[in-house]
Amino acid sequence: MRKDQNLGEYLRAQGVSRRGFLKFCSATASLMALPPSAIAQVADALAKARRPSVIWLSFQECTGCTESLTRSHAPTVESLIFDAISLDYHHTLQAAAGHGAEAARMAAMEENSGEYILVVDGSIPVGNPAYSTIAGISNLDMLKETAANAFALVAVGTCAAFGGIPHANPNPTGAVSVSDIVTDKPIINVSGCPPIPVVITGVLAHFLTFGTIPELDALGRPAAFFGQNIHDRCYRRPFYERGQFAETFDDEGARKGWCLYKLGCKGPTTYNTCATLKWNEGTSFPIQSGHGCIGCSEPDFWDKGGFYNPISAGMWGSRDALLGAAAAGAALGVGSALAARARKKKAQAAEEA
Amino acid sequence: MTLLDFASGPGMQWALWIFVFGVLWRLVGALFLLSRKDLTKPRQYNSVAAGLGAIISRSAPAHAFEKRILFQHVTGYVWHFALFISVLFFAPHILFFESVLGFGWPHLPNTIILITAIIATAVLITLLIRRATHPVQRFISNADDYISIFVVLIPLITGILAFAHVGGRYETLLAIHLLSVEVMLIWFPFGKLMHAIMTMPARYQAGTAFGRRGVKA
Amino acid sequence: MSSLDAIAVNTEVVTGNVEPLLHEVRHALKRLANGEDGTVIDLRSLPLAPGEEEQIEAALGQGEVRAELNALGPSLVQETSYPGVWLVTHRNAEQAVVGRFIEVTDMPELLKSQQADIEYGINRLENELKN
Amino acid sequence: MNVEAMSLQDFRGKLEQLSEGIPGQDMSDEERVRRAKRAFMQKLNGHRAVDLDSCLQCGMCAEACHFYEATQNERYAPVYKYRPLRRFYRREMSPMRWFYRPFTRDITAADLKEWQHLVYDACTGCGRCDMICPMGIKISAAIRVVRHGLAAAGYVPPEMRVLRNEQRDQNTLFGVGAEQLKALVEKLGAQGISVPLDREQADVMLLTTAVEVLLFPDAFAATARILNKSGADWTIRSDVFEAANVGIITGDDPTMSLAIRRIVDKAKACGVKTVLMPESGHAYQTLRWEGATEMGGALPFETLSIPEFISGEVQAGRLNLKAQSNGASVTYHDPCRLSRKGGVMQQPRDVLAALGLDVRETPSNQRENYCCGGGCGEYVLSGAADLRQKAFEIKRREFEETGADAVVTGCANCRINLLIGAENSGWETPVTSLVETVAANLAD
Repeated sequence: MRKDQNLGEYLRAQGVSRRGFLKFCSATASLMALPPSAIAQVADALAKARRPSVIWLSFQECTGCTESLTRSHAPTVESLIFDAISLDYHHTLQAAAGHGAEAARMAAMEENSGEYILVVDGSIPVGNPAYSTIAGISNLDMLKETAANAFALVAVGTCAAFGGIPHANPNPTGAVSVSDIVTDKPIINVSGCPPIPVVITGVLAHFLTFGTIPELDALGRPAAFFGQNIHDRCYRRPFYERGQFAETFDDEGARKGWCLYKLGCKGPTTYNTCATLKWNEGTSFPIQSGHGCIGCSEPDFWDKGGFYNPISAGMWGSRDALLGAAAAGAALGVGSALAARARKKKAQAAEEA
Repeated sequence: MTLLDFASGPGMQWALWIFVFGVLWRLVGALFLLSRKDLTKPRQYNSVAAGLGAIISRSAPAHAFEKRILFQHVTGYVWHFALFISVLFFAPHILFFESVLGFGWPHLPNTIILITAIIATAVLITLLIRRATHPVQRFISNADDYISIFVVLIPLITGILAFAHVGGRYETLLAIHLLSVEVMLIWFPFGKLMHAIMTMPARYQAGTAFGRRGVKA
Repeated sequence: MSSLDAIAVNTEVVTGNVEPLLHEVRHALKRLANGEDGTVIDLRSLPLAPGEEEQIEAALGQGEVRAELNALGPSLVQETSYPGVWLVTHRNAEQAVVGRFIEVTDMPELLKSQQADIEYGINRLENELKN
Repeated sequence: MNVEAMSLQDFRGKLEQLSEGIPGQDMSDEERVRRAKRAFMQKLNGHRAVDLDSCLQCGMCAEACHFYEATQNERYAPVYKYRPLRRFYRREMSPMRWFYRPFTRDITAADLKEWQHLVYDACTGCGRCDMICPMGIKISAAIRVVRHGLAAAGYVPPEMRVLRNEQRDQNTLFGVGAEQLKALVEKLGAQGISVPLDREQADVMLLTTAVEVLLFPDAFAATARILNKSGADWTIRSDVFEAANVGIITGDDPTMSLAIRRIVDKAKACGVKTVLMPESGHAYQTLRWEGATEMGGALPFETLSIPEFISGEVQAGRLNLKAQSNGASVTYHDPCRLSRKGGVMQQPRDVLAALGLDVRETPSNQRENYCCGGGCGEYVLSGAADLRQKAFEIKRREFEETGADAVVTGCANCRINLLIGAENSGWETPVTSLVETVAANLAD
């Protein structure tokens, strides 16, 4: 796609009919969790969309997010979106290596100054920047440098969005999220470990379509995907209402597909769209396959008292401490009673004297 | 640390500590004031049976009083049963108790819990209104009486809201619910909620005191 | 347990969303009959239990029209047994479902020849004739 | 049989003059508060502490109180009557006193003065509230502690103070001493009723009360006849015959102890096996249920109330009663100190039934019985006459509901109050005593 072409022209040139385009728009609207009534609007906008430049930086990460993305519904619709953007820098996916790669990044930054989108996956170590460097540049420096002239940032994955697993207690690298470093640019957090691939492409599609930041929730996540919790949209919710719970992973309740709340499901406190979009082309999602939600799209999900601890169970430490408090209370009770009795005796003695 | 992390972690921890500490403090402190031994010759009676008997018999007023206190009697029962069912048989609550006590018990379907919780709330509000308007109750009431009602009412309301996901995000509602329970736990030993603990010794001592005189408490 | 298949896993659960959805379709049909606009329901936006999509399909049944189109992968447009209710399934080139909609309309937009395509066709035909 | 007695009219006149010219107890406010607190502190033990810490403030106790029911005055709620004690407990004795102190108002002399009306005029200590309390709180015991505090602070109402001083200092009440008792015994002797006065040794020592000697000598005569009939080895001592204990009524510990000690010492000296209490509820309760504890050890005799004694003698076959067949009906008024505070409820009913009477129960009876309205010496307080009359009306309605021909009771105090109430309201149903009813129907 040439940079002076808009998407409509590009698709036409690719031999995509108007029908094909409308179908693409339907899928894209669905992808962005927009109501079907918005398809016409999407079609209008998409036809005129310009091709944005995207720079993708990977810091302290496991490449799971990229894996997730590249495993998304291969070629057609999402790939069209990728065709429609100019992915100018991406460690894992780019052909260039070494200085050439860095030169491509610098060139893209210069050419599209103030207009490119910076996608980040992975957290940034600030404890000691040397924990993670690229081409001799610390993650911190590279992020600051690249973010300076970006139009907006997309933090892909929980590590980039909230610090994620590197940030988990005791956080040996001093890992922080993108929003801990960059404070003067719009940042869209696409959390999840990994995020649902269509959510990543959905956010890019939004950019592509409207050239704006989608509506965000309190944690900077696109409200369209993170607006509702897993629990509210879970197909096992009726079991919760009826109080039917699997007690273990191999009991009758588990086999009957009952609610996994007691097995530590974090669905009620996790905001993501797994229950509706599902994974692997809509095949399933963790709860459907019998395991509770671990809350991977939430900050500090690794430190919420264990994946198998029910939400309502306290994270309050040992029973011994409670016994200690009881003993201390009893001791104070005895003490205060003894003191009161001593006063009583003294008063009595004083009276008799 | 999020609000929920605080509420379910250190908040709950401290609240439980203060609760247990305060309850023992007040209970032991009162009992340990000791009483002079009653040296009079009792009628034939079994002090344990009399004490335990009173714990049961005081759950219902004597026939002669029934008419005059019917409203309080009925609302009292409905309130306590609805509260206990809501608190003790809601699955997430049981999981909490299990994490504290080390054992759990069967739960009831959520729809039943929702109904009992709404009933409990409605009755408590009714009792609050009565306290504020009934000549005797209004006259004898002090801050403790109202605080004690509010610290119980708020966990009920926030619990229902959290359950129904109304009025905010679930984790916020849950955190507020937990915090309100913590406030209740902390207030418990200092205010008249303590009656829940004192009922047993108070009724027991009434039972033995009346029992030795050959009177049914 | 000799094999995983020996574990009887019951997935016949209900979200209770099927019936409300059918009611929504009913209301949409009434609006359509009154001359109001059609309605499109995105099946991907609803929490459905395994098997519930099939239940919806079965409940709607199959009607007289069934059209397949090939644009960026195959799409199936199937009129259900309730005239005016269409089930549209978009697939990509790999046959993976990329969108599933219930359309309540007298004629799905996608089946109509598109103005832009018509114009493009005219161009193409004129070019053919010139040669 | 009819022994000449003081008329009720004259007795009421005597009551009205009781406090004439009695000076108040002068004391500085600080001294009053200090003394009240000291009394509270002495009486506050584990039982009272548990009670004070249990209260729900439900206010149900008001529904059990005849004074509240009669007036609907919320200040008469029993829970409110011990409020000063609760405040003191919270500030000074409660395990959480450090926490409560800043939020709890200290008691003042003005409070004490105010509570004088609440715990003397508006409380007969009947303990009906004890029976309704869902927590089993002994409300009347807490109110009694408040009386102790007020007594220490010099706030005993003048009428009661006169009587207490008289009992403490002269060992008489209403001027009734050895002379008056001897005179009565002589009169009875003239009527052929022998009273073994002042024997040095006896199995049974009978006590009486000044009120009985003055107002109900027939009851005394009846008791003597019953004792004689049963063949008991008995006596009554002219030096120690007073069963009433104004110490416990006023909340004055030294006087209470003194009065108990007089009886106990005399009973010991006479080698008595049984001390028989006359028809006086509080006297029975004091000796039977406080005596041993007050004296610091078990007593070498048993204390019986008249209904217990009669019922026991009848059962043992030593006393035969004539069963009537005229269908006369009675209702028994349970004196609070005998019934819910003494455990004597079945015996009087058994005795009345043995007399062939149709015994009808008031709607509230036995442990839930309504107070006569002026129990435990409250009837001497002239300032509370109206209040008593209102409470009596409740009692009267209950009696009327039974349709019984007569009211029988086992306590002279109840009897006086019922008679006064009846006189004031022109109610004509006779009010009589259990002993007199029994004595009138002795068989050979």
